[in-house]
This record gives sequence, C-alpha cells and structure tokens, in this order.
Amino acid sequence: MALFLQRLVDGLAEGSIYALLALGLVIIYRGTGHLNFAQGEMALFSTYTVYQFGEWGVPIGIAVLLGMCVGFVLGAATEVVLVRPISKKSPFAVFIVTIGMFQLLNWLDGAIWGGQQLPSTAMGSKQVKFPSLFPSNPDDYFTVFGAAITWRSFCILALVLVIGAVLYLLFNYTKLGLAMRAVASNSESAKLVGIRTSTVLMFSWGIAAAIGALGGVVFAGLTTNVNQSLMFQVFIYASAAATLGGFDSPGGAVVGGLSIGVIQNLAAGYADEWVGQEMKVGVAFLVILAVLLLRPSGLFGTSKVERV
Amino acid sequence: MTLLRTQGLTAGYGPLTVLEGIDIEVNEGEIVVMLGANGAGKTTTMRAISGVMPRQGIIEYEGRAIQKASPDAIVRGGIAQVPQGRGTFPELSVADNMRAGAYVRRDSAASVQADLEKWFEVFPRLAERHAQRAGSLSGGEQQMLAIARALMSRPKLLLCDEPSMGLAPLITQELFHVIERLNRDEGLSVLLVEQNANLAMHMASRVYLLETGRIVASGSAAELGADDTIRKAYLGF
Amino acid sequence: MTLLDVQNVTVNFGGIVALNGLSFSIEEGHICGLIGPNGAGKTTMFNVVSRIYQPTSGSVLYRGTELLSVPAHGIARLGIARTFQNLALFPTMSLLENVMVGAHSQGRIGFGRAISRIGAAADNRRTRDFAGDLLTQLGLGALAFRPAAGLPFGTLKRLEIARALASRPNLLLMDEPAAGLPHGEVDELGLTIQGIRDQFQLTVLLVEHHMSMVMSISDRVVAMEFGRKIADGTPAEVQADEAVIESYLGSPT
Amino acid sequence: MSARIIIKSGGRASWAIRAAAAAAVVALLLWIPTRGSDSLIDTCTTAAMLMAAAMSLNLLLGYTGQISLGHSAFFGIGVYTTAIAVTRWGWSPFVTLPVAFAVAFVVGLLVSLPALRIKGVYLALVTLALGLVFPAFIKWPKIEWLTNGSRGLDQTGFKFSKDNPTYELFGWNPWGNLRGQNVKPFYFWVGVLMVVFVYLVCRGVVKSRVGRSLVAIRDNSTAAAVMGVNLAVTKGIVFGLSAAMCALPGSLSAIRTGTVTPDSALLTVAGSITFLVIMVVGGSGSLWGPVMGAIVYQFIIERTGDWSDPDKIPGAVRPLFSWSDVAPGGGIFAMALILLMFFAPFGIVGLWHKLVAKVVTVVPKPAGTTSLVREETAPAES
Repeated sequence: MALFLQRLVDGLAEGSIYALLALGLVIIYRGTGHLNFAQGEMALFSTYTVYQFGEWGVPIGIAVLLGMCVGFVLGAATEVVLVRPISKKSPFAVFIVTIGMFQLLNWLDGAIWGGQQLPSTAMGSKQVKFPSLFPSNPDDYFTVFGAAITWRSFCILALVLVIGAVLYLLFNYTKLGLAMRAVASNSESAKLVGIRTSTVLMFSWGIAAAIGALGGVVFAGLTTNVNQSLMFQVFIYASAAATLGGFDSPGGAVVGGLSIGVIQNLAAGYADEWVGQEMKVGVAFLVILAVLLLRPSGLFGTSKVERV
Repeated sequence: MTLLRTQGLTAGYGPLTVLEGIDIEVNEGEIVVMLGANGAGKTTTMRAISGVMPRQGIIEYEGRAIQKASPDAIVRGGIAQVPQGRGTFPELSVADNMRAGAYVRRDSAASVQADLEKWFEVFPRLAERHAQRAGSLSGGEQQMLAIARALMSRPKLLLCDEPSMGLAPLITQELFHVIERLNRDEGLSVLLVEQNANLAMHMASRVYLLETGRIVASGSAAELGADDTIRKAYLGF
Repeated sequence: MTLLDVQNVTVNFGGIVALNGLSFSIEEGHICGLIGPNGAGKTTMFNVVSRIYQPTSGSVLYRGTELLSVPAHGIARLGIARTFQNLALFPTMSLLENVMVGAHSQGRIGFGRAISRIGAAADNRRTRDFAGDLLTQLGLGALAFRPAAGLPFGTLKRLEIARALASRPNLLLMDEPAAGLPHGEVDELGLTIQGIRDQFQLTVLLVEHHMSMVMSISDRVVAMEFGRKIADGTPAEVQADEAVIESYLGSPT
Repeated sequence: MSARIIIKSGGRASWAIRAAAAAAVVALLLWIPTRGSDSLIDTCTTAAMLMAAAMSLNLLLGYTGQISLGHSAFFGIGVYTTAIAVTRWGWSPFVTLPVAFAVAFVVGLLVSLPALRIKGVYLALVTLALGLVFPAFIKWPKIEWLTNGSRGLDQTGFKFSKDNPTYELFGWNPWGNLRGQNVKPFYFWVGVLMVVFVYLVCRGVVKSRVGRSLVAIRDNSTAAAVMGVNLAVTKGIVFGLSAAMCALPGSLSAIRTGTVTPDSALLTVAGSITFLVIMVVGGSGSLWGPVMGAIVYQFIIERTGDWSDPDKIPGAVRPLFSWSDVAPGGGIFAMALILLMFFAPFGIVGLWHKLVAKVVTVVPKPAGTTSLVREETAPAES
C-alpha cells in the first residue's frame, strides 16, 4: 500500500509535467485546429534560457519567470510570423512549418549552448547541469501512511494544480478568456461580435508556449540536466495526454497528463520486467493508439459530425 | 436619414463570384427585408457588410465608408449581425454567449451586467437557462440567444440572417414579433434576410428581391406583393 | 421501370433528425427534381444514396438490390455517379486527370499490374482518350491540361459533370449544379442536363434551387421539408401544392 | 516572352531531350565510381540510400497525403532484419533484402489499420510515437537475446573474398577499384540498383490508374470514394509498400557498415525528419523530388560538417555561422523547410518546373479520339 501510494504520487508528479505541455497543445489546437509539433522544442528553448539566466546570476525564481516570458514571445511570434500566413495555404504546410520549427529550435539549442553533433542529424546529446527548483536531497520527504512522499513530487503536483487554477480563472473570468473560448467555439461568430480573432490566436500561442516553458523547466529540474533530446519523449507523453483527454478540452489535458504519468509509473513499477525504463514510451504509444481507435474524441473532447 | 448604403457591392469565394453589384439602403428606424431563393447571395451580402469576407464596392454607414474596416471596428460602430443557422457559441453558457456579445464595449462590467438583465427580461426563456450550454438549447431558443447576443453590443443596425431557418411556423412568428418590438420600442434599424416571404413582408418598410447575385426588384411590401416577381423567383412560375 | 426506390429512410445525427421516414422512387430515364428549403435534408439524401452516411433505418433499392449493404466505393461500379454541392474536385490534378479518376470504376489495373506495367500503358491511353472525349463534349476540351484549381466556378461545375459521366453511370445524382452560376448560364445548364440525359441514357436525380430550371426540365418533382416528403408529382402538380407554396413563401398570416 | 520554345510531348524534340538527359545520368553514374574520389563515392552511396527512403515516404505522403513520422522505424526494421538474420542465423546478407521488404510490408500494413480511421495530424502523432518506440523496443530487455539491446550487433556486413574478379568493358572498369577490401564502388552500384528499383516501383504506381487514385485520396478522399476508390485497401497497400521500400536502404546500411546500434541517427525520429526534409526540399509529390533532395541534402551536410570549426567556414558565409561550434546543417535545412513552404511549396523540382515554363512550352499529346467529333457533326450532314 505504501509503495503504491509512493508510486502514485511520483506518477502524478511526472504526469503534471505532461499535463503542462498537453495544456499548451490543447490551447493551440482549440484555437486553430493545428497540432504544434514544436511545442516540446519551444519549451526546451525556454528552459535553456532559464539555464542561461541562472548562469548570469539571476535568482532561479525570476529566471523561470523570464523564461516563461521568452516562451510567450516565441510562441506568439511563431503564430504571427509563420503559422498565420501559412495556414491560408494548407494544413500540410502548417505541419511542415511546425516540423521546421522543431528542427530549427533544436539546432539552435545546440548551436548556442553547445552540443555534440551526430553525423547527418541535428540531435546532439551534450548535457548541461540544471538546478532543481524544489528540495531534492535524499532526505527531503515526508511520510503519509508509511509512504515516503518526496517534497519534490509534492511541489510539482502543487505547482500544476496552481497553474490549472490560474488558467481556469483566466478562461472563465477574464475578457481574454471569454474571447479565447468564443474563438475556439465558433470563430466566425467570434468575428461577428467584434473579437479580433488574430490577436486572440497570438495570445493563445503565447500562453501555450509559456506554460510549456514551465513544464520544460520543471522536467529539467527533475532530471537535473538539460540536453537536446530532453523533450522528445515528454512531447509524446504530452500528446498522449492530450489525446486521452480529448484534444479540445483543457481539463481533459490535465486529467490525461496525470493519468499517463500514473499509468506509466505503475506499469514500470509493477511490471518492471515487461516495461522497464525502455518501454515506458511504448505505454504512451499504446494509449494514443487505443484512444484514437476506440474513442477518437478522447475522454472529455467533443466529437464533431463531419459534413460533406 | 440613410444609415447604411451599399453601392456596387461585389463579393465571392475564391473563383466564385456571388454578388454582382448590390445597391441597397437602410434608413434609420426601418425594417428592410431582403428576399431571395437559396444561393441568391443573401448571406454573402450580410457577411460582406459585417466585414468577415473580402468585398469590393462601397459600403457607407452613417456617411462613412466602411468597406475597408475590420469586423471589430464595424461592430464597434454599431452594426451587429445575427448569423445564419444560429451561430451561437455552443460550448459556452447562455450568459457567456451574451457577455461575448458585449465584447467590444468599453464601459463598466456593471453596465454590461445591467444590459444582460434587461435582455433577460425581454427573453425570459434565456434567463431560465442562463447557466446552460448554448448547444443544449432548442432551435428557437438559440435563435433568441443569437439576437440577444447581438443586442448586447448596443447596435444601431441589426443584420438578421434568415432567423426562421429550420424553425416551426409558430416559433418563427414569435421571433418576428420580437424583432418588430425592438424596432418599435428601441428604434433599432433592421436589415432582415428571409426565405419566408409572406411573413417577412408584413413587417417590412421596404423590400429588396435578390436573384443570382443582383437586385431584381425593390419597393414597398405592397408594391412587390402585388406583382408576381416574388412568386416567380421562389417557385419558378 | 423503377430504377431507385427509397423506402422509409431515417437519418439521425446525435438527436437531430435529418431525414424522417423519407420514401420516393425514380423511374428509369426520368429527370427527378428534389426541392425544399435549406436544411430540408436533400444533400443528406444524396449522401445516403452514395453511401457516405449510414441511415438509422430504411432501405434503398437500386434495380432491386439493397444499396445499404454496398460499400461507398462499390456504388460507382453499380452505375451511380454524383456531383457535389460545393465542388469536390481534385484541385492539383488537371481537368483531364480529374475525369480520368472519374473513370476509376471502369479500370482493372491494380498495384501489381501498375508496378509490373502489364497493360498499364494501354489502359492509360484508353482512359485518357475516353476522358478527353468527354471533356470535348462538355466544351472543356481546350482546358484539358489546366489544373482544376483557379478556374471559374461554372467551368468546374461542368467538370464535375464530366467526371461523373466518366464512370458510365445509369443514375446521376446532381447536387445544385446551377448554384453560383451567373444569371445567363442557368437555362443553358438545364439544356445541357437534358442533352446528356438523352445522349447517355441516364436517369437524373437533381437537387436545385433554381425553380424555373427544375420545373422546366424535370419529369417529376419531389418536395421536402424538415426531412419529410411533402409533395410528389409532375412539376405542375407540385407547383400547385399548398404545402409546397407555404414552405417556400411562408404562411400568409 | 516571344522567345518561347515549343516542344510537343512525345515529339522528336522531346525524345531527344529525354535521351540526352538519360545519357548524362548514365555518364555521371559511370564517372563517379571509376574516376571519383573515395569520399565522393561514399557520399553518393549514402545519398542513394536516403533517396530510396525519401522516395518511399514520398509515395505515402507526397502522393497519398498520409503523414508519417515513423519511417525511421521501417528503415530500422530493414536494418535489424538483416543484422539479425546475418548474425544470428548466418544468412547471406543480400538474401535478407527481400525478407526485410516483406517484414516491413507486413508491419506497414498493420500500422495502416489504425491509419484508416485516423487522419491528418493524428496519424502524424501515431507514427511519431512509432518512430520513438522503435529504438526503445530494440533495447527492450525481453528481446535482448535477439537484438543484443543497446550494444547493437556486429559483423552484419558482406564478407568479400580477396580474389573478387574484376570485369572490364573496353579496358574500362565500371566497378572502379573493386579489389581487396575497397568495396566502395560495389556498394555504390548496389545503392544505384536499389534506387532504380524503388524509382521504377514508384513510377509504375504513380503513372497508372492506382496512382491517380492516390492523388485523388490526397486531394479529396470523399470524392475519391464516390469515384469507386477503395480507400481502406488502397491506403493499406500504399502504407505497406512505402514501409517495405524504406526497409531496403535500411538493410543495405546494415550490410554496408557492418555494425548496427539502435541509437544511430536514422533509426530514431531524427531519421524520419531527415527523410521528410529531403522529400520536401526536393519536391513532394514528384518522382524526381527525393532524388534532387537527397543529393542536395547530403552535399550540404558534408560540406558544412566541419563548420563547427570557424576556420573551416568559407569567408563569405563565415560571419553567419562562426558564432557557433555546432555544424549548421540542421539549422540550414530547418530554415529551408520553413522558407520553402512560403515560397516554393513544391521544392526544387517545383521551382525548376516554374523556371522552365517561362521559356519552354510543352504541348501535351492530345487526348481523345476523333470518332466522337464525327458523331457530333453527323446529324448536320444527314
């Protein structure tokens, strides 16, 4: 029981990170119908800037806020400069552009902060030490029902719940939130009531990238290093989370993220022989596949009737 | 006094030209009805005036040219549209739908709330369902909501795009009474697009008849009702 | 002889009844007009016959066989072709290639023969000539090698007809062929439709809002409202029908 | 404008141009292994493998519009089928090529089953997950007895005997210096053969009734179904075929390098992105696109490979890249990908067609028979 509880909380903590990135994916998808393949890499770029601010002696808390600002600007600029003009051409073009952003940012991380280039690819693996945001000494834990809960897991979980609450307030009690929901619900009608949909989409991308940045920082703190391939798997887990929750439901993204974290940790814990460290990503794969086949709109998403 | 005037308004989708030069006028305090069969270009006219699609020609509102204005500037100027097919925000609550209607207003939240209450009095069924998702309302209720939402921006001119579509006759009548009352009591000018010719012509100050992208006849309801043009445009004989 | 027999077809979309026990039939060689206000369910009917939608209940018989047990891609081979309301062309292909795809159900070249090139070149030549002839016939011969994207709407509407004809259909479903056409071209299109009906010995089911055209070329007209049939008969009968007049003009209260 | 050149398709001029182009390609192919440097031969062999992989992706994505970010996994299936068969079961390396083809075909077909229900970006997501899972799967402890986990497998290559014969054509040796252990020209020829095979398969499919139905599915799948295209079967077979062809260069790379590890670049998602970059840069939806793309890609990657050292960067572009100690290849292609979508969505081949169209007008062969025209005029005569 104690072990179960411990695994549950660790899973929730890891899932929190997926939830943060999944939230970003969902916010963008709701507004534009695009899947942002560069979400993970945007987060990674921001994480590197946090590392950089830290190197310059900025206190970690402020560095994280600055990193989120960098993320916001990066996301908003991507929407305005690249996605908006190209989305008039075709969804395929948007897909390619986000893949291009994925590769560009990944290369840029290596180019600026150093990396080891493997032949014919941009994916290096040089690691940079990253400070943990939360107490992470071996004895930083408290005991509940005999389970050792690390303060780190606890703090991460709390942080995500706070972010979730802030977003909930933003969506439901601000004018911008109302506009974002209106655009997601019916973009033509949103224009007709005088909402500048382009501005709203810019903010959506910005907010998505800023939340993603926080996810990246927390994850880097968890693994205590940053490297160029840090976010590949996290992105897939986040996508799995968004798929599970339903791609147009922010609440679903949080629930999905936490579930994926828990499923994965329990699977790795109880079926270590089968899952192990290697096949954790296989769990995400199976979840995506199963959800898309059995319930394509996810747990909380709305299914749309296709019209011809 | 002329509130809205278009001159040589043309618009289309990609290679398809839908409007081939439309000249219409709406005077203050009027209900102007635009009739026409499906595909004649009624909705396109509405969307072109609201600025949500590319258009050429002249659109004048209160004497100012607005054919280059953005949709939000047009709403701010006092033109609100009730889109075709109940273009509500189905995932949002009824109250949030109406608050979204007040999006362009710069006055206090309290005065928005006051307007909300006011329209809830006019549309009591919306008040009952203020916390429900708009998508769960019946067709008639959604149409009411779309009108109430448009009114939340305090418009001078209301563009109503085929409010009777898919509604039972009794509900359509009720809807039209509301529009008439708004016109009479609030001094709201209305440009109404309709398929339901007989009903709409009862309350029209003037009528335009649209056929394949151009105005083929115009005049008072009595003038147009007297000849066979409308009958012919709709039924082909 | 009855070619298509629609019996009690009902279509539900998550609680919304798009078609409500619709029944009608079409005689071989007829042009049958399907009319009704927006949202009456006409396009839904088309999508049922071309197997894009699965009705909740009912049956559709084509020459006595149940269409609802045929997959969507099997319809063309049975001799049913259609055009689309908002154009469903292949924009990156040339007009000629669009029509060649229309002849897909006539071909036999699969992956194996395509890769091994056994008979593939001859098949290409045959299909290409056939498609070229069809384009010429619809007055599009000069545009055969232009990509479909960017051409005028009326041209593309005609291309859709040519593409549908390429499957050598017996039954042609036309969804608002005149929508978006400039004034003068509507009557001309009516003549074209009658012409191809006679030449290719077709049966035509026509959804259209241009009443003058529907009434002048149809042998029979079915009027719909709210997913139901409200009238059925010759154009003259339907025009005189009270329910039809009310649904179009509204009740004179 | 007036100085246009008009060429009739199928006419004498068009055949002359085709013949000249074919002769030039053959001459180039003969020149590289016999007169080119060892490193050039290597570059071209690598480019050939990338070509085949990008061509297979092109058939799926460029023609049919099905997004795949999992082609690195199919490439990897080729790599590991060969490696396992050679090292564990002692097969002769080249016998494994058709086996890899078949295995990847089956796996591709299985992956396509969900793909039938999943569209657009969701398919991209599923295939991306597949690409991420593949290396992890290889390292899975449960199958370590077969794959040797993250340590990879050795001795997977072809063993040459010292006394390989040399063939000469009119005193000229097309094999190049295929003696002893210098087997570079040999792999070059195998690579070329593979590209020719994949090209012919793609060409055969594309220029047929099936190929037209693929583009129809990409452009408008509903309309395609109405025209009689069986979406499920067609998409499934294309997915399988594309996967199978992508396994071939994988197999060849295992044979050529002699060692395989699950973490080598082309087996990870980076590989999928590389194939995608090549396809888009060359021109998606065109037969020669991946060929051009792979040549340009490999050339630029090798040229810029040592630009991590600022002194190696040519003077003109030094200020652009000298600030970083990472080779700029990845960044260059990322920028190219984005810019191409804005200015030349059909890549190099698309640009070429645009340029040529300014000078040369190609008149297609007329389509149609004359018999119909006669039929039309007949009533007037009688």
